[in-house]
Amino acid sequence: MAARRSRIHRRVGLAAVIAFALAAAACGGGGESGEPQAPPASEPAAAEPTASGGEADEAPVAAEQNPPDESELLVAPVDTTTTTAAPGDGGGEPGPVYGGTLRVGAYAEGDGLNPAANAISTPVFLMAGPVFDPLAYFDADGNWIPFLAESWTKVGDGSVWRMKLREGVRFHDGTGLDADDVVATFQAQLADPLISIAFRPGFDPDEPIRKIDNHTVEFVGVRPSAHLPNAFATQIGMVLPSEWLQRAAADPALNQMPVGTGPFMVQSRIQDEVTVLVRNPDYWAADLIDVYPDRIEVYPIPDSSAAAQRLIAGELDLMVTASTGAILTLRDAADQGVTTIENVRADESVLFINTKSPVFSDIRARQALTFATDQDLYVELLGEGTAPAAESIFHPDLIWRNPEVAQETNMAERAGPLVAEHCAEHPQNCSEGRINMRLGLPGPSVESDRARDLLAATWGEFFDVDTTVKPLDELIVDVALGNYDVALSSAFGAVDPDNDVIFMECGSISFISLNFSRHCDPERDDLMYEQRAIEDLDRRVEIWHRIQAINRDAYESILLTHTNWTVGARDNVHNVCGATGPAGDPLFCNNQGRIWLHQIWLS
Amino acid sequence: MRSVGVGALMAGDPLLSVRDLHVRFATERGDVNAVNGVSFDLHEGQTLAIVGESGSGKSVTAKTLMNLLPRSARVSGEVTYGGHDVRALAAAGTKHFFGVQMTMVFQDPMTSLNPVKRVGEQIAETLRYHLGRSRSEARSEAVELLDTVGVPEPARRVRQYPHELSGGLRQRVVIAMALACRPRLLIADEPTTAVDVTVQKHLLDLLDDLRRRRGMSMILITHDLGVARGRADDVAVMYAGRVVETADADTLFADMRHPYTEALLRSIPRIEDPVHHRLDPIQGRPPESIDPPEACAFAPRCAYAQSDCLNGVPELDGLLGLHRFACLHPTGTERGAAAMSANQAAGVTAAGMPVGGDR
Amino acid sequence: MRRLGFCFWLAVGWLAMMALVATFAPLLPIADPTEVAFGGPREAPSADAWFGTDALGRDVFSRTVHGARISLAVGGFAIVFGMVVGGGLGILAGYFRGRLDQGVGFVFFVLLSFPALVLAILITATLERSLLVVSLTIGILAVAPVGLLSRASTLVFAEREFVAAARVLGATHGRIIVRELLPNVVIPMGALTLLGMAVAVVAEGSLAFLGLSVAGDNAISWGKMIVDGSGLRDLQNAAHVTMFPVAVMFATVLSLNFAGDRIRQHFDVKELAF
Amino acid sequence: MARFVLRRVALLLAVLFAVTFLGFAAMNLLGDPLVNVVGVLAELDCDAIEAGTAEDTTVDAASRDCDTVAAARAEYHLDRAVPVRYGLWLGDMATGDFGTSFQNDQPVSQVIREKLPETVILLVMAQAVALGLAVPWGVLAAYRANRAFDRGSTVASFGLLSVPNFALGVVLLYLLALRWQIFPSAYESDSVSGLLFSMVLPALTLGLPLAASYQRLLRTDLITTLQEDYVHMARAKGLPPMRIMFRHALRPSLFSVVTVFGVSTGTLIGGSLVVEQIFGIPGIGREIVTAVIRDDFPVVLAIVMVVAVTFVVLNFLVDLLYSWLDPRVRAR
Repeated sequence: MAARRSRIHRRVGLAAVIAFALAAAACGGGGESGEPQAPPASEPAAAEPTASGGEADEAPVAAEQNPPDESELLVAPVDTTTTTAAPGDGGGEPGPVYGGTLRVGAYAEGDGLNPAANAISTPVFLMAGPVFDPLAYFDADGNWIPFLAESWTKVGDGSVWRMKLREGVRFHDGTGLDADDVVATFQAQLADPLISIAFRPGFDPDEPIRKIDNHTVEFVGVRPSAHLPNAFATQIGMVLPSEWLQRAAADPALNQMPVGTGPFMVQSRIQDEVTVLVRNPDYWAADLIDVYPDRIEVYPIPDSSAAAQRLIAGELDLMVTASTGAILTLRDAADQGVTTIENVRADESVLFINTKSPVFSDIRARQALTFATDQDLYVELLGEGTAPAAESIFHPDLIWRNPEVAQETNMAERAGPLVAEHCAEHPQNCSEGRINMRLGLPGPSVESDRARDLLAATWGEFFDVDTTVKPLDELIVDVALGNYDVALSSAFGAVDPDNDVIFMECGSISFISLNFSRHCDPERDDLMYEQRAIEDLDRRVEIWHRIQAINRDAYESILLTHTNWTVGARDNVHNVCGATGPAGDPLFCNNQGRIWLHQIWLS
Repeated sequence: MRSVGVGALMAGDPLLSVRDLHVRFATERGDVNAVNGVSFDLHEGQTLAIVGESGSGKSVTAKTLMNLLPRSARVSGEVTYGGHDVRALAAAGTKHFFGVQMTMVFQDPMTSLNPVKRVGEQIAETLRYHLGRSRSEARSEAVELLDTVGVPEPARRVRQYPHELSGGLRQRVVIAMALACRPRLLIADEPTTAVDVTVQKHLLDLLDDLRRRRGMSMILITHDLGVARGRADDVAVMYAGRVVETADADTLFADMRHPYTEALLRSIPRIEDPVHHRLDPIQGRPPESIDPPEACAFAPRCAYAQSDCLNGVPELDGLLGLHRFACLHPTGTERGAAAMSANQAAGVTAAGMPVGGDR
Repeated sequence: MRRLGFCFWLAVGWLAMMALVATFAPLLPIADPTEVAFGGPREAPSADAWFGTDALGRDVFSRTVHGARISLAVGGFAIVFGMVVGGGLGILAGYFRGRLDQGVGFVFFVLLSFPALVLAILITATLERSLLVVSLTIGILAVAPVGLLSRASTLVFAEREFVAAARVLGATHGRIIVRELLPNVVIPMGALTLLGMAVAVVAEGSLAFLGLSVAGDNAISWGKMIVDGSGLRDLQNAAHVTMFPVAVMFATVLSLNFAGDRIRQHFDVKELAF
Repeated sequence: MARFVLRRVALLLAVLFAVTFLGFAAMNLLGDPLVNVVGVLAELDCDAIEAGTAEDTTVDAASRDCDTVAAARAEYHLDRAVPVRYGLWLGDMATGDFGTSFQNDQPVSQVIREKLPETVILLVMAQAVALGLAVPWGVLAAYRANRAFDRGSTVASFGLLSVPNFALGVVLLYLLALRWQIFPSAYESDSVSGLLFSMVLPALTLGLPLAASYQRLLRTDLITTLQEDYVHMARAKGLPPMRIMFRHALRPSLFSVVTVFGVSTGTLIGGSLVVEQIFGIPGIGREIVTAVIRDDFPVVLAIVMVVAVTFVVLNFLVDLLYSWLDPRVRAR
C-alpha cells in the first residue's frame, strides 16, 4: 500500500538514518529518552558498514596480548565505580533462583520485533533480545566471540569471512537452523532499505553471501577487515526461519511475534503497553546457558522518571534509561533497595557542524562556535552529574583515548575576533555582527527545550540561532541531507571503534551523508582503513590517538557529554551482568543500555 | 414518633391553636411583616376558612403552619397541634408528622405535581414512607384513593404523568395524595383557584364530603367569601397580615362588622345575580407591607374611614371564639353609619378616598 | 446597577498590572529571562530571585513576567479576532436573516461541533506555528460563540423602533448596521471580552504545554514554563519552578473570569457558549 | 415527535457532512496534499526519473520512491478532482479505511482501536468524578443556599473553573502523587485495578473543573426547583428533606447539566490531550499530539474525524436524553 512519509524519510535519508540513528540515537542527543514523542530510535552501532578484510587468520581475534588494566580499558564494560551498589552475583549471595516473572521498563516502544524489518534499538532489544541468539557477540572485554555460529574464520585477506553454524539448533517452531535461514535473513535485511543502510555498502553488491554447505556460509566484503564479525553482534546477526520470513513478507502483522532460536518466545504483545515473553522449553543451549526467569514482561514507559518511580515502588524489577532525571531518581533511591549499573563509556552527545554549509565551510566560524560553546555549563545543567564532559570520542578510561587531545570549548573570548573576521568577509551570513545559523535538535521534549535555550543563550553573543526541533528520525534525515548548519545528535560509542568509521569516512559523504559533518580528510581515511585491516592493538591505539587530534583540529563537531546508560534494578534482582555465552564466556554488559535478561534471577 | 397526635387531646381543647403569630421577611428594601399577630383555634372535625385578598398573609400563615417558609423568614408566636409545639416538632425533624397528622393542598395542580414522576408513584410514595406499605400495596391503595376522589379509570391514571391529565383531574390527584395517610388536619390553599370554573364546585364539594366522612379538620384558604359560605364552620378574614374579623360562619355572613369583609362579599359574583350585574371591586390596592404606618391598614380604601382610623391600629375586639373584629367604625353599627354619612357628605374619606353618594 | 465590589477592582488591578508589566517587561529592572546560570540551578526563592531559579538557573520571576507577553498577546488578539469576524458575521446574519442567517448559523454550529482544542490541533497541524498562526487559531475558536451572541443581540435590536425609523427614513443597510446596530451589539460583546480572553489564555497555555504553541527561541510562555518544571523529579525537588507560573496564570485567569463575570452580570448578558 | 427527530437527524447529517469536509479541506486545501502524504518525496520529479533524465539522488532507487508516490496518489485519490476526491475519501472513511500511519505503517483504524479504550475509560471516569462530586455538592449548596457552605463552594467552584487543566494536573500530580503518595504518578497497565487506580488522578484533573461547572448549574436549577409547588407539596407530605432533594427536586434540576453534558465531553476530550501527556496514558489524546509533532497526517485527520463525529452524535443523543428527563418533551 502506500506512501508512508516516514518510510520515505527513511528511504531518502536512508543511509544516514539508520546507521546513525541507530547507534546514536537511541538517545536523541543530549536529552535522550524521556521524550515521549520521539519514536524508538533505531539502533545499530553494529551494523558495520564497510566491513573489509585484512589478512586471513583464525578467529576469534582476541586482544589477549593487551589485557586492559584498571584505568585503561579497551572497551566499555560495566563501570563499577558508579554503581551505587553491586547487584547480582557477589560473594555471599544466595544461589540462583529459577522461575518468576521479570518486569522490565523500556523507555520507548518499537514498530515491531522482526530484526529483518524493524529497528532493534535499545528498548526494543529488551523485548526482542531474549527471543534471538546472535551469530556473534562481545565478551566482557569487548572482543567478539561466536554465539550461534560455531566459528568465524577469515578467508584470504579478510575480504571474505566463513561462518560455520552450530548444529542441532532449533527455532521456536521446531524447525532446525541451517545455512538457508542465515542466507534468507541476511538477504531480507539487505533488501530492507532501513535495516541495510549502514552495512550494505560494505558487502559485495552482486554476491554478498554464499552458502557453502548446510551449516556454512561465506560473507563477501569489499575491503579487508580483521573485525567483520562485530557487525553480527547486533540485529544483523539475529536469524529467522526462511519459511517464516516468507510469511512475514506477506503479513506484516507477524513482525510483532517473530520466531527465533532464543531462550524466550513472544507470548503476547500490545503496542505501547506490554510485551510478554515466556520461556522456550526446548532451548537448544539449555545445557550451556542457565536461563532463570519463566516469564519476562517489558513495559514501554516513555517517561523514564515515571518508570523510575515505578521501579522504586516495586512495580518494576529493572529498567534502562539514559535520562538525567531518571538516573538521579534511581541514584537517590539507593537506600530504598535500588541499584544502578551505569556506563558512560559508550556514545557521546555531539553537535555536528556541517562543514559544507555556507557559514561553516569557513573554519573560523567553526572555531568560533566551538570556543563560544559553554560546555561546562551544559555538563552541569543538562548532565547534572550523570554524564561527564566529553573531550574526544573516547571516554578517558578507555585505552583508545588520547589524553593529549582537549576540546577548545569555554573560550568565548577567542570567538569574537573570528566572528568579526568572518562577518567582514561574508556579510551575507551575518546580521548585526552575529552569524546567522540554523540549529537542529531532536525533540520535542523538556530536555531539548533546555538544550536549545542553553545553547542559544551561550552562543547568543556571536550567533543568531534559529532552532528547529524535530523527532529524532526526521532530524537525522534532515541532517543527512545537510539541512542544518549544526545539529545535536548522539554518535560513536561502538564497542569496537572500527564500527564508528562510517561516521567519519569520506565515502559516507554524498547527497545523503552518514558523515554528518561532511568533512573529508583522506589522511584520516587511510588511517581508519589501516586499523580496520589489522589486529595489532598497539598500532590501532596509535591510529585512533592520531584521529582524535585530526578531529579536534578540523572543528567538525563539538562533543558535549559522554552519555550515561544506566540500568536500574531492585535489590532482589541478581546477575544483571552475569550473562554468559554458549562457551561460558561472560558477555559484554550494558552496551548502550542493551543487557541480556534471560540469565537474571529474582530472589 | 407516631405518638405525636391527637390521642392526648382533651375534650374541648382545640386541635390546632395559633397564638400571636408573626412572620417577617428580610428583603433588600427592608422588613416585610407578612403576618402580624394572628391567633385562632381550630377544633377537631371543624373547618376554618381564612379569607383575604392576595397579599393579605393568609397563604403565609398556612405555610407557616406547614413549616414551608423559606429560611429567611423570621417567625414568632405559638402554634400547637394537639398540645405539641408544631415548630419545635419541625425543627426536631420529627418523622411522620407532616403528611400524617396535617398536610396541605396547593393552589395550582399544574405545578404541585412533580412533572417527571408518574402520579401513582407520587401517591404511593407517601404511603410507603409513612405507613411502610410495600410497593404493590401502595400501588393498589393509590388506585383506591384515586377512585375515592372521583378519578375515572384510576388503574390507568396511576401510570400517567401529570401533564397527561386535565387540571381538574390533577387537583383530584393532589387531594388523593394529601389524603393518603388519613391526616387529621388538611390545609387547602386556594384549592380551586387555578382550575376551570366548571369543576370548582365539584372539587369543593368533594373536599367537604371527604372531610365529613373522615372526620378531618380543615383550613380552607380562599379569596372568595362565597367559597367559605356553607362549607366553613368558622371564618377568619385577613387583611395586611392581620385577622380583621372572625366569627362562626353563620354569624359572620349574617352580621358582618368589618368594612373589608363587607367589601369582599360585594366583590363576589353570585349565581342568583343577573348576568350583567355590576360587581363592586374593592377600590385601591392592598397596602405596602414595608414600614406600614401606625394606622388601620384598610383605612385608605375604606369608605367609613375617619381620622381616628389613621391614629393607631385597631385591636381585634371581642371574646376569643366569638365574633371579633378590628374596626373603629364597624358596618352595621351606629358608629359605622355615622362615619359613612359623614364621609358621603364630605365626598371624601379621612384617608382621602373619594366617596360617591350613590351607593 | 449593582456595585462592582472590591474584589472586582482587585481583579482589574491585577490585570492592569499584568498588562503593564507585559508591555514594559524589557524595560523593567529585572533579570534577563533568557540568562542561563543567573543563579544556580533550581535555587529556592530568595531576595535575588523572588521566584527562585529553574533547571538552567534562569530567574523564574523574570520569566514569569515575560511569559505574560505571549499569553496576553495571543489572548487579546484572539478575542479581538473573534469579535471582528464572529461579531460581524453575527450582525449580518441577525440583520439580513433568511438564507444568510441559516448559512452563518450552520457554520457556527459546525465550528462548535469540534472540541475546541481538537480544532486548534487540526489547524496547527497544517501550518507553521508562528505567533500569528497561533493567535488566529485561537481566534477562530472564538468566532462561533461570539457570533451567536452578536446574532442574538442583533435580532433583538433589529426589531426596535429606532431601526425601523431609520429604515423608513431611507437609510442604507450599511448605515443602519454601523450607526444603529453596531453600537448596541458591541456592549454585550464587550462585556464578554474578558471572559473570552480567559478562555483564550487557557487555550494558548494548553497548546504551549503540548509544545504546539508559538515556536521560537525567544518564546517564553507560561504553558512552556509549567511543562518545563513538571517532570517528576523537578516537581519533587524544585516545585517552585512550576508552581509560581501556575499561581500567576491562575491568578490571571481567575481575575479575567471574575472581572468578566461581574461585567457580564452588570450588563445582564447571558453566558458564552464556549 | 417523529418530525422533531427527523429534523434533528437531517441536521445531524448536514453537520457530519460539513465536519468531515472541513477535515478533508484542511488536508487537501491547506498546503499540497501530496506533501502532507509523502513529505519530501513530493518534490521528486518522477516523470524525469522515468524518462531517465533526472539524477538518481537517493540511495535507494528513486524509481522505488516514485512507486511510493504513485501509490500515495492512488490511495488518497489525488489524481481526481477535489469533489470526487472528497466523495471517495468519505467512502474510505465510512468503510473503516482511515489510511496508514506514517509512524509505524499500521492501519490508522488499528491505531485508533488500540488507543481509544484508554481515552474512553478516562472520559467515563472523569464524567463519573464530575457527576459524583457535583450532585452532592450542588445539593448541599442549594439546600443551604447562601449560607457559609454555599458561599464557600461558590468561591471554590469559581477557582476550579479558572485553573487550566494542565496546571491542575501538575498540581495534583505534585500533591497527591509525589507529596502525599496517595495515587500513582503515571499510567499502569499491569492489571485492571492498577489501570483504574492510576486513572484516578487524571480523571480528577479532568473531572474537578467539570464538577465545579456542573455544581454551579445544578445549584441554580435546584434553588429554582425548590421554589416549585410540587416541592412544597412533597414537604407537606412530610417527606424528609434529602428524600425530597433526591427524589423530587434533583431530576427536574438536571436539565442544564444534561445540556452541557455533551458540550462538556468536548471540553474533556480537549483536556485529555493534555492530561494523557502529563500522566503518560497511551490514549488517542497523546496519539494525536505525537502525530501532529511527527506530521503524521492520516492519524491526525482520522482522530479529529472520529472525535468530531462522536461529539456531534453524542450531542444528538443528549437531545434525545431530554425526553427521559422530562416526559413533557415526549409529547411534543
